[in-house]
Amino acid sequence: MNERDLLLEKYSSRVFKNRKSHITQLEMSDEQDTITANTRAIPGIATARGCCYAGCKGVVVGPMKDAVTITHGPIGCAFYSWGTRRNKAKTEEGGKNFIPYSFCTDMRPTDIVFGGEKKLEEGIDEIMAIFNPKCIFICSTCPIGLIGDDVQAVAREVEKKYGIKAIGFSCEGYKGVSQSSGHHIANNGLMKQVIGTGDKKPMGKYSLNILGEYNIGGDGWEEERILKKIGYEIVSVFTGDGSYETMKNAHLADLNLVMCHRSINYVAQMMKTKYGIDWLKVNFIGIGATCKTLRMIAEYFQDTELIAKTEEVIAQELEAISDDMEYYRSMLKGKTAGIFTGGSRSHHYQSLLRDLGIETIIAGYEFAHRDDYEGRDIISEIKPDADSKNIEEIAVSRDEELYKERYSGEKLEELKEKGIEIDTYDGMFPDMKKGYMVVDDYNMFETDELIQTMKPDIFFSGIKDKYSIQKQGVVSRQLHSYDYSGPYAGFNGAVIFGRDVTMSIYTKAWVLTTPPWKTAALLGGRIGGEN
Amino acid sequence: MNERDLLLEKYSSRVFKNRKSHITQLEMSDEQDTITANTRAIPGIATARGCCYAGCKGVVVGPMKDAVTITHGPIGCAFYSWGTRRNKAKTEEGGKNFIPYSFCTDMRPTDIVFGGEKKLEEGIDEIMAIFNPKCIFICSTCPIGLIGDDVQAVAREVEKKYGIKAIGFSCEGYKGVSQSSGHHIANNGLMKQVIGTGDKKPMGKYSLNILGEYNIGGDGWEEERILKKIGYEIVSVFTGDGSYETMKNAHLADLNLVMCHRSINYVAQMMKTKYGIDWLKVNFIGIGATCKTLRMIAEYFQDTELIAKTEEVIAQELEAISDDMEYYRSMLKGKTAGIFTGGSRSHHYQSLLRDLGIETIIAGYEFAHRDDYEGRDIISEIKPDADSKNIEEIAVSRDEELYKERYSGEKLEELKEKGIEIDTYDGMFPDMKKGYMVVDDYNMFETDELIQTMKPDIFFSGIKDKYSIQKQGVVSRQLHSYDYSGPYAGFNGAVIFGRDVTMSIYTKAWVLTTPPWKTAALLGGRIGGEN
Amino acid sequence: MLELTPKEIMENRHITINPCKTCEPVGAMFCALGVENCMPHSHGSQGCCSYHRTVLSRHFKEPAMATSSSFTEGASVFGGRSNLTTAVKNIFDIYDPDIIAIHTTCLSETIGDDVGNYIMDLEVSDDKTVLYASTPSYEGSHIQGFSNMMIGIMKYMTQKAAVKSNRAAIFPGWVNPGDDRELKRIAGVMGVDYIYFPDHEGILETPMTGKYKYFPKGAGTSAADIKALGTAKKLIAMGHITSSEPAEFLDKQYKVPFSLIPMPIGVKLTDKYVMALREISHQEVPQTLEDERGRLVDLMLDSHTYTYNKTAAIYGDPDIVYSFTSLCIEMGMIPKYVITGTPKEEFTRQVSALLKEHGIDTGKCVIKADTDLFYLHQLIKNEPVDILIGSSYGKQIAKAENIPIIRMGFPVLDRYGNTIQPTVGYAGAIRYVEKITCALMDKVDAEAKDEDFDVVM
Amino acid sequence: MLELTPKEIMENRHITINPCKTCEPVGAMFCALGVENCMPHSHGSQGCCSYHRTVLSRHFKEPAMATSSSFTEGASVFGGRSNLTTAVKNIFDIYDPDIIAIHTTCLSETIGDDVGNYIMDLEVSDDKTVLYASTPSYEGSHIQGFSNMMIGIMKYMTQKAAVKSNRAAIFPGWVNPGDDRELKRIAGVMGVDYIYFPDHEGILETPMTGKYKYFPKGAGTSAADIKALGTAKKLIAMGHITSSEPAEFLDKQYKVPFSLIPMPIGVKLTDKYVMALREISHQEVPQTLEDERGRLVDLMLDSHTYTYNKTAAIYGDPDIVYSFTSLCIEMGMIPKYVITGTPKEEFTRQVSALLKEHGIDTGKCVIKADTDLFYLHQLIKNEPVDILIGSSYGKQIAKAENIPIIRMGFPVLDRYGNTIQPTVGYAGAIRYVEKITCALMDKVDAEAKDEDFDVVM
Repeated sequence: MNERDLLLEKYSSRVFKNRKSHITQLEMSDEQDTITANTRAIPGIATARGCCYAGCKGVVVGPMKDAVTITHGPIGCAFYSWGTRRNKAKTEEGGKNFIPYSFCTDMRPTDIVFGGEKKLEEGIDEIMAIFNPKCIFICSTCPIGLIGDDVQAVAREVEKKYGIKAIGFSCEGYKGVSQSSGHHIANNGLMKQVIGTGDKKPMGKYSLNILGEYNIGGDGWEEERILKKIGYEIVSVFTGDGSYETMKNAHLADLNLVMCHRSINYVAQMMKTKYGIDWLKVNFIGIGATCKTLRMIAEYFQDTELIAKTEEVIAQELEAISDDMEYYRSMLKGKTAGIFTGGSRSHHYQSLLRDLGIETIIAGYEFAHRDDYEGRDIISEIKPDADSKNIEEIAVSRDEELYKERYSGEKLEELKEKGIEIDTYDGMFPDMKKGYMVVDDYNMFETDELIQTMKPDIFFSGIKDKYSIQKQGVVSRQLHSYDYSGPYAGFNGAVIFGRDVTMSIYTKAWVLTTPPWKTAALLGGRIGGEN
Repeated sequence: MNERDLLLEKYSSRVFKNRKSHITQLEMSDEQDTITANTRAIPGIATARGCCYAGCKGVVVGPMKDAVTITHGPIGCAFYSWGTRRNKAKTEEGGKNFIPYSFCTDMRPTDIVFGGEKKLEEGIDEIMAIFNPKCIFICSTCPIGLIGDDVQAVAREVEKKYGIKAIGFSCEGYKGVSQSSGHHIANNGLMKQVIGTGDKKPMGKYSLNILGEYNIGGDGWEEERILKKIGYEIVSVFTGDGSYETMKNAHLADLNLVMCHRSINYVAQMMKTKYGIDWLKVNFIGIGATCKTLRMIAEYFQDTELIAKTEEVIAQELEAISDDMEYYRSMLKGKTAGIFTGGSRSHHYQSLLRDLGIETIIAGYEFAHRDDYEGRDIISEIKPDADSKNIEEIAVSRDEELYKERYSGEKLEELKEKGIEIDTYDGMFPDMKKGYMVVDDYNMFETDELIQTMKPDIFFSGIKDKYSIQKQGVVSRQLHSYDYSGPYAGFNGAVIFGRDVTMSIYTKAWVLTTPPWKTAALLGGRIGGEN
Repeated sequence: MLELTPKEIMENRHITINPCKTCEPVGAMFCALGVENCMPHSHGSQGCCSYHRTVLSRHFKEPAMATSSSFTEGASVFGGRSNLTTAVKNIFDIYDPDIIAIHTTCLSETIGDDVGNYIMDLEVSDDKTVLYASTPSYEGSHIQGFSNMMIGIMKYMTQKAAVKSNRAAIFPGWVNPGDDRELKRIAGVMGVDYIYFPDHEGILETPMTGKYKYFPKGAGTSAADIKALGTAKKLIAMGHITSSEPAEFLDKQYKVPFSLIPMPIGVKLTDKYVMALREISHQEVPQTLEDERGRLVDLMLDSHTYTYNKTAAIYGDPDIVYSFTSLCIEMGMIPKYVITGTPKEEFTRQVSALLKEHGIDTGKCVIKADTDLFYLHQLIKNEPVDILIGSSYGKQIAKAENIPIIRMGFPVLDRYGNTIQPTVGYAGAIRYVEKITCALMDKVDAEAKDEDFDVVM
Repeated sequence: MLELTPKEIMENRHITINPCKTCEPVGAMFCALGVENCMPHSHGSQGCCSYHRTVLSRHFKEPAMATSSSFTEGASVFGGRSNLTTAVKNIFDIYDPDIIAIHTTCLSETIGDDVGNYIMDLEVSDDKTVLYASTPSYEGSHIQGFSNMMIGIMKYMTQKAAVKSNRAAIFPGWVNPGDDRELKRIAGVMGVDYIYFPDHEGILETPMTGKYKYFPKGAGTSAADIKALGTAKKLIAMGHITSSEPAEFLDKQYKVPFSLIPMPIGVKLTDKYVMALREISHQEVPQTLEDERGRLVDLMLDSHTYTYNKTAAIYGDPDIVYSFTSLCIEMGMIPKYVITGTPKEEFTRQVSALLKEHGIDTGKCVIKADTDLFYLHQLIKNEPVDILIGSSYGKQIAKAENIPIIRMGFPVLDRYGNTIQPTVGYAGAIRYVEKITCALMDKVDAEAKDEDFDVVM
């Protein structure tokens, strides 16, 4: 029996039926490995998933620093999403930065009974009086839609009254099956109401947006550092250290880089459709991945000078970190890892771990879709279900004024032939090996079981799993918050990651777990006392 | 039986015989109250006294910031006298400040056996190489004289070798009966080798030295603040925040103010003899005392403008503090205090306490002489004993070149008639009342007993007594270190003192002393358990 | 940091900015974790459960086990019965607790899910219990949720008995596991035999052993003890806001008389706890405990010069804020701003009474319930304080205004080791007097000019 | 602060600058204070006694009772016999202890006072004891003085007995009263019946009661216990430098076998203590103690990211520095500078061995005995560290170099509350892991740019 079967056999038939298609031990045979994803979590199973609000407010719109994001609902959701995600944001010179703040309508029973729109409006008047922001986002929590509050209508009124941008998001927690629905709702809103509304053209020769980079631990800054060193201009980042002011002009960039495929691939696709901007799925996690990413970008622009500069920067950067990386590799080579994260990281970090000599033998996503595992080719095969149908799909069409293609379709095909992965993504499976375990919508029980059977040396997950893994004697690091370290992206980030993993694996306290009296028998004498 | 008799009757006859003349309950009758002082402490009695080294290094020369003071002996004394006395010192612009450092020859058995001079010399060479000070003091601890080390000779060699000032002090701990001998030895050295060696004349119209001000908690700075505001120039302070550089020129000042009579009155007297400088016993502790002091100084100079300026400053200062003082007085009026300190403070603070409405009903000195209690008039009556004879008395004579009298003898008498207390000091007794207790060379037992019989509301003493007093439920504050507060001198100091005393008397924890179960009986039921 | 916060205070603000409370369900989850072999279950969207487990794990640095009904749009429209039924089956199958303690959420409350009815219809084996408490997120705060779950558990599990037992009951209120240990230790030395509910000792502080168990063995209030609560001869309930409703429930249902006392923090409030225990056991206070107390008082006296008249902003949950206010007063400090986000006006009355009892001019203090940290920050911008005492979220204010912060209460997300040591009792106060004094003295040292820098203090 | 200290290090310096030790007599005084109804007496100038009482009071914030022979010039020339005779009479008259424990000073040693002879000639009633120890200030350090007084007391009071008792003996070494309580508690839960010597519990930490006693009742090692030390079946002696000579004395004189173990600070060293106790009682370690240990290990793992590879300068007395070095290593820290002023080369060897045992490159560390804080500061100026761990005198360096300082050992003159709480045992380590981690995290917070400032850590 392989590890998958061992795990599944512990389930009752009811659970077994559901979970079996979410757990794949890769065969890598002629028949392609498949997985079920983006379906409902089983009630009571201790899924790691969060909700739609967490995806919309927590992930996508929360990081936009010059916007006031109001949580419309009872206090809890505003509290939990306050300062907890490490989406770092620098205050711009003379600019306003609302990241350290939490705004909430803090609804009470009367608001639930009689509706909360008035309280929301009063709150916005107060926010305007106190802070005078240029942009306000309203994020709904569970009860809002049910009691009939219309946050979009309120937002429209605000725009009229104050002449600012205001967007209402109906991202009630129960929508969809995971955070993924929240990303979608957020991105739809931004696509419809922000992107394309500015007219500030980039000054540089080549300009980029980074999509799906939330600047956790400063990852985005390390990416920007490298890209700027090569000579690119960054127009906008979605949405780490991002802003309403820059996102308005995102449609004027030359190329979109997609970091987190899961949370934002459709925005890239819509911008391609509407504005003609190509996109590249990139990965700045890992030395190899970063080099590959940088080369692809340079090659995309077909500029020999740019390509040369890219190689120069890569050489410099590699030189600066090679001693450190070699040291950490010497410490970590041959170890195995498991990674359970929300979206793309469970794939991205495999590159970096491999750079350090660590194989990722277990990987799983909280809220991915099948394409994140199997590649975009299978998107057409995915059938919408009741839950996904509840999430609005927006359709965009070419903006005749702003649409601008860099390359003809033919030329694009030619570039793709050369290995530049334009407008595509292969998913996680191809980078893994036979026998490795992939789990969709993982839960606490499966984590525990797989640790026992697969025995990874280190497990990367989130805070909810961290301590139960650690109690089992397995090194556990958070890949959501980086355990308050970072950045892990790019060249410098790889070194920091190497250091952190080495630290946690080699920390002295591990050997203290078993008290000496467990191994040294009492010689002679009676056994008495409390035990 | 009065409280004195109650106390003394608890002693064995042997101890009684000694202590009875050190304990005076003031009669204030026609016959003058007297006391025995500056005699040996009884072995085993838990005296509060320290030693000669503590008086020389700890009190007098230690505070001179631009000098390196080396403790020559085993490590202990250097350790205990390091950073523990709060003689504050500001680093002069471009100057060197050795106050935070402790230097010691750290003698070992071989040094005791074979002599420590060589180690001392090597140490000084090292100090010169590392710090290059302009002045070095060498303070001997107990074994030095006994093993035959000649610190004066070493100092002379150093002066020759390096062209700096170096003074050796034979202040071995056992010399004399208390710190007082150390003050004397220190002051003799400074008188002989420092004062009068400089030639930098004061610039101001009226210039002063402050003698016996060690700047504990910044007292000296508050005094300087007030005096400078009036227009005086301060030439030198002995020795709080003092320096070799300024003390050299002390003989060029117009008037000596004597703050701590005990530790330095003979220096004032010698400077009168040698340089013709008059001295005033002053007291900056207390509002009334400070005003009186300032007025006397101004009147001494017989300058109407100065007198007017003095009154102006006094008025300003009083105005600034009157609300605070009134408040603290309202909190403290009617309380009684005891004060046991080393020297003059047990007198000085009675003024300040009286300003606050507190009567000092117990007062005592560790190391005073009879004149500190009874006034200078009785100095001639004091007979030298074996211990005091061991301390060098130096004789000075008029320096014909530098001697300069401001006033003729007649004129001085005239000024004295007017109430300017030139070259004199009345001691502590006259400021106290009938029935109050005065104790010389107090000890732990007497402190405890007097607290029980006299029941003061607050007791001022040092750290050795502080906690035993406090455990008895009596507020206890340190008047050596000011409990790490201060300054207490001058106008601002009076407010700080008022605040501190109020704080300690009214601190909430006092009422928590007795647990409620001590007063609330157990109703019904059994009494069981551990008790 | 927080430089957009203006000094001018807007009266009667409707928008909450930087909250000083969170929602009921997390309190219910925390409470249920203090019961042996019990799985807390969140009946609502799975995000709630995820958020609550996260904040508990971040505070305790421990796994916080719980499950969710994982509502989707369908459940929100048609009701959560089916989700709950499935969840209960799955939980028993996979995690095998003895008890499932369900709490509701704003979602299930808004749609009117009748959880009481749902669980009555469940088939549950005799040795298993499924119970629930209503914890609508839009009411009260996490503190109310904790109380509600206590009542919920008692409602379902506590049984009537003909005779009273010789045991007392103790409700500690919302405390850390280190506090549970200390409260039980004190009860033990006072000779009281007790049922302690809820009990997180050994649960949200499991030792590192190399093994992980969903439900730590022998830890948490046992089902038998909960069952027997109604037979208790006397109840000591701690924390007026947290424990009064559970205490009243037990009194009303089972005629268990109770002493409602503040959280025993500092000298006087710990005295109250000891006196309440003494009244039960009729045993004199042992010398060892009296000595602990004496050492604490001694420490307060020794260090009073560094704390006297120092102003503090104390914020957080109402009961712990009340008790820390008392501790600060004992240390001679002035509790200048005393703030909770929990909307209970009793808090304001109680704290005011405490201040008045100690002769502190309440006119110079601001005591406010149902408010937020934005307001506290504005107060501080108008008149600063010497120290902040409260949860981790105050650190933003601490940084902005350069004020030392002492972390206490819930949640402390950014420091390690506090939850396994006591805050309550004489021992807890010794720890906090040390912490507070040390923080104030560190500031003295940091700001001292070289010439004012003292080695002895 | 200390800006005159140059970076360049002078090798083989003779002058001691900013010492990291003090003299023998204070150690003797401290030791004698740990005996019931015992008056420590300083045979020398009265300044010694005054200084020692002062530093003890400043460290413990407690009265430190002691008397002096009050030498004057005469005594220094003719010998101190008469002073001592008078002193002994006066002490019994006024303070009425059962025991007078005399220690010598550099003065009485230099003049060659034969105290042993003097006291043999004293008339002392049968229920009183006068004993002495030689503690020349120019040898060793205060640590040696402590050991010498232990031996002195045993020499005079311990008696031979025909049969061994069933009790063990415990020598805690130089620890605080809070440590005494913890060490005895652990011995108690391990089922060991013991004589504990010396014992400062309840002495240099007397509770505030409104009454002051020269000799707190029932506190300190009793005369009967000291007398019976020779009958102990086994001795656990803690601190290699402090306790080895007293342990060897007891073994040599009375054939009491001993385990010499390091001061039990941190996990492994406390394990050694527990194992030594287990060997005596043959009792298994109770779950409660194992759980304490497990919580400590858990805490270390939880917080390791803030301590790993952080460099520490650890300075002070040799045994506690050794044991804190072990604790720091367990926390993943690098003990970069490990310094004592006490002139014992064993220290260097032991610490080096400890570092090597843990695979730490001693080439990157400086381990030095018989040195001073001036040297430590110079080392730091050349290569800084992340944290200072030691006595209050390090605060000057801390301020000069902007490095956080954790106070431990002797003397701590400028903080309150530490001496009544444990440093030893699992509980002590939990306290110190919290303190060290917190100090390092405070620095992270203080230096964080606004955008890097984390609420969750």
